[in-house]
Amino acid sequence: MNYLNSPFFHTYVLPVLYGAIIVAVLPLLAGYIVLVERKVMADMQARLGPMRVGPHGLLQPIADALKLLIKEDIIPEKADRFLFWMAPVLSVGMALLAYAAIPFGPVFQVADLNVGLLFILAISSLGIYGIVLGGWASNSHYSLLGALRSAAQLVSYETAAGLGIVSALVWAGSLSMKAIVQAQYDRGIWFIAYVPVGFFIYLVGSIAETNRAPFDLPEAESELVAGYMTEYSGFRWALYFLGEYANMVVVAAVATTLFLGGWLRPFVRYHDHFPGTSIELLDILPTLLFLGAAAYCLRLTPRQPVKIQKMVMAAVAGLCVILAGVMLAALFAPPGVMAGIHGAFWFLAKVGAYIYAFLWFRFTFPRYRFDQLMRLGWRFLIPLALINVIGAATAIVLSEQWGLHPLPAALITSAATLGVAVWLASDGAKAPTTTAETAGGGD
Amino acid sequence: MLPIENYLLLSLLLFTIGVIGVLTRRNVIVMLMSIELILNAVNINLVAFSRYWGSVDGQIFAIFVITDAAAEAAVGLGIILAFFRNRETVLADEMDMLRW
Amino acid sequence: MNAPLPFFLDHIWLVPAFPLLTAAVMLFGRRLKNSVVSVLCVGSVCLSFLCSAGAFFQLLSLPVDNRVASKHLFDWIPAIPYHMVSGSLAYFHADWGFQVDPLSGVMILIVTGVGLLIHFYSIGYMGHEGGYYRFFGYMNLFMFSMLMLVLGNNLMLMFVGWEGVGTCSYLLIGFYFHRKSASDAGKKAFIVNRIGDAGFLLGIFLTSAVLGTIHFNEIRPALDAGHFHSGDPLITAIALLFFVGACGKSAQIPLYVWLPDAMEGPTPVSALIHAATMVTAGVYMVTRTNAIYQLAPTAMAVVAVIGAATAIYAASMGIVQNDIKKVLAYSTISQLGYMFLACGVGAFTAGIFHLMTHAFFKGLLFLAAGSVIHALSGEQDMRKMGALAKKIPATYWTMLIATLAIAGIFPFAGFLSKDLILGKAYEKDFWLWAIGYFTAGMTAFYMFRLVFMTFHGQSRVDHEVEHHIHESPKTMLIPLVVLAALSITGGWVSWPEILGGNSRFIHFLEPVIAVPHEARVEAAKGVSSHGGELLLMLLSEGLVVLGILLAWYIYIKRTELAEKAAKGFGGFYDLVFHKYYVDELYDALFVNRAKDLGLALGSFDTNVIDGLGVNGAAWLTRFISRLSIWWDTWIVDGSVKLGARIVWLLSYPVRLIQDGLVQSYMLLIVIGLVGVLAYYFHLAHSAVR
Amino acid sequence: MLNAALFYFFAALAVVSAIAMVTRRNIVHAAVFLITALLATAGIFLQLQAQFLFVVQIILYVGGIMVLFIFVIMLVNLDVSLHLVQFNRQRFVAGVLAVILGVQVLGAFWVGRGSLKLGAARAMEPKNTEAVGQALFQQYMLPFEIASILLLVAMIGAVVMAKRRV
Repeated sequence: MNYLNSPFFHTYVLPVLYGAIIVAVLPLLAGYIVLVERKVMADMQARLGPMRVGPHGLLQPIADALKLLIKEDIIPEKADRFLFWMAPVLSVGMALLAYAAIPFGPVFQVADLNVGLLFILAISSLGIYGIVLGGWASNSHYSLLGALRSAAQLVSYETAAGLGIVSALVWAGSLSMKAIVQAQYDRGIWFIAYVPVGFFIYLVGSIAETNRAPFDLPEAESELVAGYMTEYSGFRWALYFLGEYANMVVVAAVATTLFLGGWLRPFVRYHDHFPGTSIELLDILPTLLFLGAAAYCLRLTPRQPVKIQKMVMAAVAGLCVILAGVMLAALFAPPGVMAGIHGAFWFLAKVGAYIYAFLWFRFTFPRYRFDQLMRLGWRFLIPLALINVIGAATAIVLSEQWGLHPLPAALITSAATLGVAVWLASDGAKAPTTTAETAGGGD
Repeated sequence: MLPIENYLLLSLLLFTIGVIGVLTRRNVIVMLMSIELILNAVNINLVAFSRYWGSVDGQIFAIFVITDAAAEAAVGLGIILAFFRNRETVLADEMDMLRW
Repeated sequence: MNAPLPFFLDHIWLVPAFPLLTAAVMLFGRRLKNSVVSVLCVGSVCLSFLCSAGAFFQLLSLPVDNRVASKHLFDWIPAIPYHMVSGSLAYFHADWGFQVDPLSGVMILIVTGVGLLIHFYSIGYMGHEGGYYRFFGYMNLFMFSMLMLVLGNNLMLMFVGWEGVGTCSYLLIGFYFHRKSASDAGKKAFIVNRIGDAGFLLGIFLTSAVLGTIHFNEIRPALDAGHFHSGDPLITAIALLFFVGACGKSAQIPLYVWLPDAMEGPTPVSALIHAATMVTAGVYMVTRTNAIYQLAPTAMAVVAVIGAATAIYAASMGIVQNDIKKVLAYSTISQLGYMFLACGVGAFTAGIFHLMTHAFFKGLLFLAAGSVIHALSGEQDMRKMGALAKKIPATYWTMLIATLAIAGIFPFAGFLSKDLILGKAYEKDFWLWAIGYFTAGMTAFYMFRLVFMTFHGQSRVDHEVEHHIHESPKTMLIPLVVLAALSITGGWVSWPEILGGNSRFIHFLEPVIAVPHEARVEAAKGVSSHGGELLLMLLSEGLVVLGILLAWYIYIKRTELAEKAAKGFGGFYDLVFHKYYVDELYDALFVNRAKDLGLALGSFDTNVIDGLGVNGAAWLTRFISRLSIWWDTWIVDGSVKLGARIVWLLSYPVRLIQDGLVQSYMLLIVIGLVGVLAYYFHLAHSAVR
Repeated sequence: MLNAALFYFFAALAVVSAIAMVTRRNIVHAAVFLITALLATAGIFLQLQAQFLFVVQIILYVGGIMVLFIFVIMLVNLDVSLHLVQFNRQRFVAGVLAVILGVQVLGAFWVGRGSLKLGAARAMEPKNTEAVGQALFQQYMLPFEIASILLLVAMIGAVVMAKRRV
């Protein structure tokens, strides 16, 4: 117990431990995100989705991972072996490296850099190399074009997303992730309320950065087979896949931290306690959620056609009950532990919601044309983001210099920014599509 | 704390390598990259001195140098693109249209 | 003549002006319709005829002792000082001036009158020919030139007209230039005339050299002032040279050869130029310069002999010709011989008189012959004619009248003029008279031979020609009638005293003739022997009738006799028939020699002038240019290039630096940097020490 | 101790990859090695406690400029260029001269070794980013603006240059 408080433990052991956990869990997480994606897609398309492997295809990710791992590893003859080998590793490595600065909770963070946010941006910007070099190394026209497209796309939307982030940063006043969340705690409100436009910009930008529909030009099957991944197969392809989903988690985490209040639970300033205890009322929420889930599963159990499925469904219900128990038990643990567990829960919940939005968009919107993509990025998002930053700064000046309450000030500026957005949209609609040539000179 | 000579030597090495690259490589893009390397060497010096003087001015200048590098890269690469479009080459010793 | 001249004399220049004007217009005649052309040209000639008539009658109105109207238009050659033979200074000057005196007055009347008739005739005759405007343009130009010749008051102006008529004659003989014979004939006429013109020109020069003037009205005073005695060699030379010119123009031996060929031209041309007017220019010129001739008895003798010889010679050839126009041509030559005979015996007035009557009847003969040819649609050979009297009566009667006139039947015009000449000749020399007398008989013979072969006997006309024989149109007949009347009455203007007349025409011309003293004595003596003169007339009449009867006997009564006669004469016939081979002789003597000379000159030109001179010069130039090219290339340019090369070489190291490669420039920068640092170390080292 | 280890690690990485960058035949490899060198430089910045500059180095240099480089390389890359001679005629002279230059600078260090009396490095204040921001927006405002104008001009120039029909 003494050892747990020693600085050596906090400085060297814990980060390594957290890192190990992340590296171990992330592939599983990515696999289940894929499963969820397929399920959600099936649901939205009135299908069932994977049902064979395990009940409701719960074991599908495992099977896919096994298949990919044992598949033959093909390297094209004319490929640049060194880079061909390096590219996927780079993309995955950079994605994983970004997790170092992500606070999954008040304690669950590898390293709290005082430039954490910029660090994450920098690392994720390095992710481009994974794509570009891989596309070039595989020495194929499809790959190269995909790579060039993604390079142009990423460079363009990084700017927009970064400016969207800045608008939140000016409210946070720090680059350290912890400090940002702390700032939201202090203000008692999520920054999405202050800079909704910035959140929207970051949302779009992050979708584009992760090459997800409707911005999945680099791997547009109908045009480029599979884009930069055309020549990849088996394990390397799995690495790319892993990197992509890891990136999704990263951008989701950044959005959560900046706009959605990080690990904070809703209504953090509401401090009523259960009578006689030091337990706040709202801290019961996770337990209730898990219990509800368990009840839902139990209700589904009898409808399962096969016996084994009944059993598995029951098992899931049991798992939910166990988790509910954990949440409940946490309430009685020492505050650090409790905050860690609950924070992780809320954080992951918000990340899940954000990723769900990603899936939602993917199944809702048709794919953009490249010049439309570029026009949107350069002629709509970036100017709007600049205006938005100015608006946020104006709001801060209003609130801090002139004593106006921050919320109305932010709302006013946001409204003004939205007006600008409307004007820009109409203008961008009219404008000729020459920007694509300039920015995406690749194709 | 490390003596500053280490940083100076490092930057000197990088600088020399960069100079060699600029002077000897035929590929214009490699020349530009070597120039970037030289600027980096300079940056190392600046940051090291700012560290040792305990003031951020050196870093400011490093930032300006990076800005300059960005501008130089953008324009230089644009020129290379235009030239390649017209001459189908990126070799420096084939760009001798300014001769006499 | 300080008294103001009457209008027509004062504006005598109008007479040649009208034809000149229309000739100039005819340059653009291709655009004009034939009717317009006829109206213009004939009208202009008609106007000039009226003017000349007016001028003539105003001349008659002048006092007899001073019937000379000189009109000075403008100076041509102002005054060129030179030394005469006699050594004294003189000024050669010629001007455009016209002199109207009885001689030129008569001449312009003849020229414009006959010319007018022939123009009128040409309207019908040339109506179907191409180049209508061209023909009339030439004709008008000829009228102008002839009038200049006649009216000119000095030899130079006369020479202008002289050459002008020669040119027009050439142009009109070669009117059918697409026929080689026509163009050859034109050239022949032109060249032969050149010989005579050369003589004439020399004569003009010699005149100005000897007399110091070329104006007619100054010649006689100059002669008187020069105290030239008769037979002066210089004067004789002048006279002979003039006569050479006259021979050329008037077709006398030995220069007659061009006239028969000149018949290639259209018939009106033959009538106007080669019968009536131009060929008589020689006679006119001799008459105009009679003052000189009368001081040169030798020349006069030469003129007389040549005239007589030409007369009988041409007549002999006329007998055997079968081409109707050729016959007329030889008769023209022989008549011209008569005129020169007259001049040669001093009867200049008789010559002019015969000139006038000859103009009438010979013009008429030609026009009638033209009418015949026209009727026979181009046939000229008399052997293909005959028995045309009924078919074309008007032509026949007019032709008969003209034939009677030329044959010299009393009282036609020809009789009076010819007997006047014969009389004068008899006064001069018996043999000359004998030749003329015999010639008159031959004339009658061959002229009636022509008439009989053409109009009587049985027809020998080709059948396709036979059935469209037709009388000529009015425009052709009217001139015939008018000329016929003139042929009858033209001679009456000088009815001889012996027949109770007063030869007014002769006396009218007297003032022009310088009558030397002895001649006047002769005249007084000649008046005494009227009986002799009358006898001469009767003799010639008898001979003429004999000739006519002979012709009738041979060509009507017993046609076969013609061939017999030809056989009988044999070689002589051939000789005459081939015109004594004179053309061949001339060819052998002169033409081919001239050709050889031409070839020789041509080869000289080719080989020496072109070959040696021009090509040699060209070769030399090329050679020199080669040299200068070598010089330019190797010395001039070479030096320049050498300088450039030197600069190039010297600039080599600099150029090594300036290779345009950015990296080498960087290298230079680095070198400079290293150098600077080295210098810095040097400083530091020295500072330490 | 750890500090020194980090420095030597990064320095070695930087120098090695720099040499590789200059010598590689394949341009893309050269670019990759340059990226490595830049990352190593960034590490050295971090080791010098210039966190902001560390991030800026990565974002701007690695994430921006080098992406642009690779972009252009892929646009103009010619396979034939792989088989060409990679060094120009003056390589030996130039190399020797560059080395001489380096040696001279080294000599300069040696000559001025006495004048460099820095002693131990003073501790930077922890809030490096704020400090940089303060300096940038107060003391170095004008240069900052000039730099922004420079960037604007460079952007316009690059666009004009890279347009299809110049």
